[in-house]
Amino acid sequence: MAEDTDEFQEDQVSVAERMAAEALIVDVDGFEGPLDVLLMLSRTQKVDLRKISVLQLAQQYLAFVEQAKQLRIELAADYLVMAAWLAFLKSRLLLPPDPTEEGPSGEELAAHLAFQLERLQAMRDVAAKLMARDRLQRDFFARGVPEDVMRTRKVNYTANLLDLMQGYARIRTRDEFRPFVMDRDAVFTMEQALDRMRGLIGFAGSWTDLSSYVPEGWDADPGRRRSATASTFAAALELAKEGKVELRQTETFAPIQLRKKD
Amino acid sequence: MSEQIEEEEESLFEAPPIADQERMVEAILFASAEPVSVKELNDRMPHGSDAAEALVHLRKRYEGRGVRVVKVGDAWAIRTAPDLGFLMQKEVVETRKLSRAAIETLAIIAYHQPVTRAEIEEIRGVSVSRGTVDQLLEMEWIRFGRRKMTPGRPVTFVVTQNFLDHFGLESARDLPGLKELRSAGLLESRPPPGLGPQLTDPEEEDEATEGQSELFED
Amino acid sequence: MSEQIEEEEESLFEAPPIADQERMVEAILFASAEPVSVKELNDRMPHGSDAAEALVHLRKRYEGRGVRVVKVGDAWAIRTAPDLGFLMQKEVVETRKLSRAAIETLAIIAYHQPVTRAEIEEIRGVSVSRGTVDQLLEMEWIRFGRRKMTPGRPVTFVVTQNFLDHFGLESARDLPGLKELRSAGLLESRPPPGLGPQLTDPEEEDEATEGQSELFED
Repeated sequence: MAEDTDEFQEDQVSVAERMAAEALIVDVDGFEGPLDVLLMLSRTQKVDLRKISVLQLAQQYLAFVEQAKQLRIELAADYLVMAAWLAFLKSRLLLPPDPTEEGPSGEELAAHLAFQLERLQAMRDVAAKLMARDRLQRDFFARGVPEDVMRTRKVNYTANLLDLMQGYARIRTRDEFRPFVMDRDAVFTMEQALDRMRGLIGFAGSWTDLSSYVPEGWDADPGRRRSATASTFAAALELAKEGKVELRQTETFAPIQLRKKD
Repeated sequence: MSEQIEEEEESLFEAPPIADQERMVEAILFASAEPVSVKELNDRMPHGSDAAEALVHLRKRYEGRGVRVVKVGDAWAIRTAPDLGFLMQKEVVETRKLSRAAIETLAIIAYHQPVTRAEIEEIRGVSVSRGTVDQLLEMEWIRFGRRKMTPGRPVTFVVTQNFLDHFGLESARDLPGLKELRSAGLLESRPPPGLGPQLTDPEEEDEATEGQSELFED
Repeated sequence: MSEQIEEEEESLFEAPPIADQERMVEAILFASAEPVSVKELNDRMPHGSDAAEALVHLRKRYEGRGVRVVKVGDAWAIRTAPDLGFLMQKEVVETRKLSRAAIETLAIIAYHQPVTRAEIEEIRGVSVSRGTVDQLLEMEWIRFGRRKMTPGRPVTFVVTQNFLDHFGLESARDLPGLKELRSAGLLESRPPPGLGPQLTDPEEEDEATEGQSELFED
């Protein structure tokens, strides 16, 4: 008697399953991928997703794909990939584990699938909860006549003592005023150095001391020497950057040498 | 005259009484449809004002009234009490009906933020269409978060202040069921077995918490 | 929510307590884009409500608050309290350098005070626009000094305490002379002989000290 009822119930379930599967196939376009189908199928097991029988689920899914094929429904590739993966998983779950084989066990893979299904179901549940919340301009409302915030511009004029003194100096020396410029007598510019070196590097086939490029007449006065050395050095760097020369220095503060690069 | 000026300048730094500050916050919040940040309140109020304190008083004052002072991220707004929604049929703004894909994507972003497109796809088991993300971006319910420190430095998505405002949430921490999901381990990004601990490296964890706090920063 | 509506429909002729009606009016006025008439309020509120009476209470409640319940024509609205209108403005402060003309005029006044407009023009060699002087007056960096005892009794300009404060000077006498400007590298060449610093012009000296002492009187 008890057995009968059980059988009867089993029958019932399988009918329900079959109907569900048919509905799934007809509805295949409405599904959001294989995971969605799996989640749908898992509902027929009516158990906690954590305790779901992945094996049974895999069988249901494979049956679903099989039926779809019979009905000549074109299934997207990811449904078939999932079917292949589930077939692999099924074999892993059914066969005794091969100790020589590496990689995750069937149980691990099954547990992960169960986790994925549980997580997807959880996301669906909270999404529904979220959408059921009181919502702005539907259940609660913002101000109907917001007021614009006027932006006003206020200019603060300012000046410092230097501006003031420069201004005064400008007036008092108007007649002989010229913009403040550095005395350039003692300055050898980088442009000058670069011009000069471009002309000279053609002859620098072997390593030559950089200081030998400082122009004549610029080495006596310390100020002039500093300026010429600095600009020559900067020009050498520029030429190295352009790939025209190579530079080397044996140690810190040692003379810098350069030669033409071919 | 100069003395007077000095006096005025001094009083510039003396804040108005808190009762007046409360009135000012009240006026500013009433005038704005959008939430107003504490910083902006302070910027608009006289020098030395403490909008945060005034807000505590104001919020209390409106408890149980027809409108309420609500916190939205780090900003504040006045909203009608939800139980009076039935009076406001005239003001209802029909929001575009979201597709199931969009709703799920939104929920995944809200609960898993900052989350990459690949992670959303992992969870849903299906690719996320460009249109779904675009729609959510356009509604200003999600925005780009910082890039993830994983190979390819993928962009992430996080929810916005508008999202919080729309669903009446003070912060993303108040999402319904968040605690339960977390304790059930359903918010962990668990890599498929055999793929190694790629997704759960500690750097990522930092990023994740940072991302959440990011919401409350701006 | 639907339950609530049902309940209300049952109690068709029993109006909600006046406190609730007040809340309803508050919410409706807050959320409406336009002022709402008493008739419309009554239409929207549960049967038997008396919006006019609720309005009396609500209006009283908002007395002295940051927003007020006001009558607009024969309808009602919530509006910002008039004394708080300034909060609806956001001031963007921009700092700009004074124009060259203003700086020069200011410098002349500082070095030569008390000085008339004609004298400023003579020193600058160009006419001084009204706007420049007004700007400096408005900034409270210069003010009118006493009239000069010359024909026409022209007004003079002197610098203010504000000016000294801004430039960190104890008195206008602390302004560096031409010689110091030159040694500081602010002047390139020597002034032509005879055009020496006019500050020490004996004729002007009396006036100058007088004018300067005036500065510290008030």
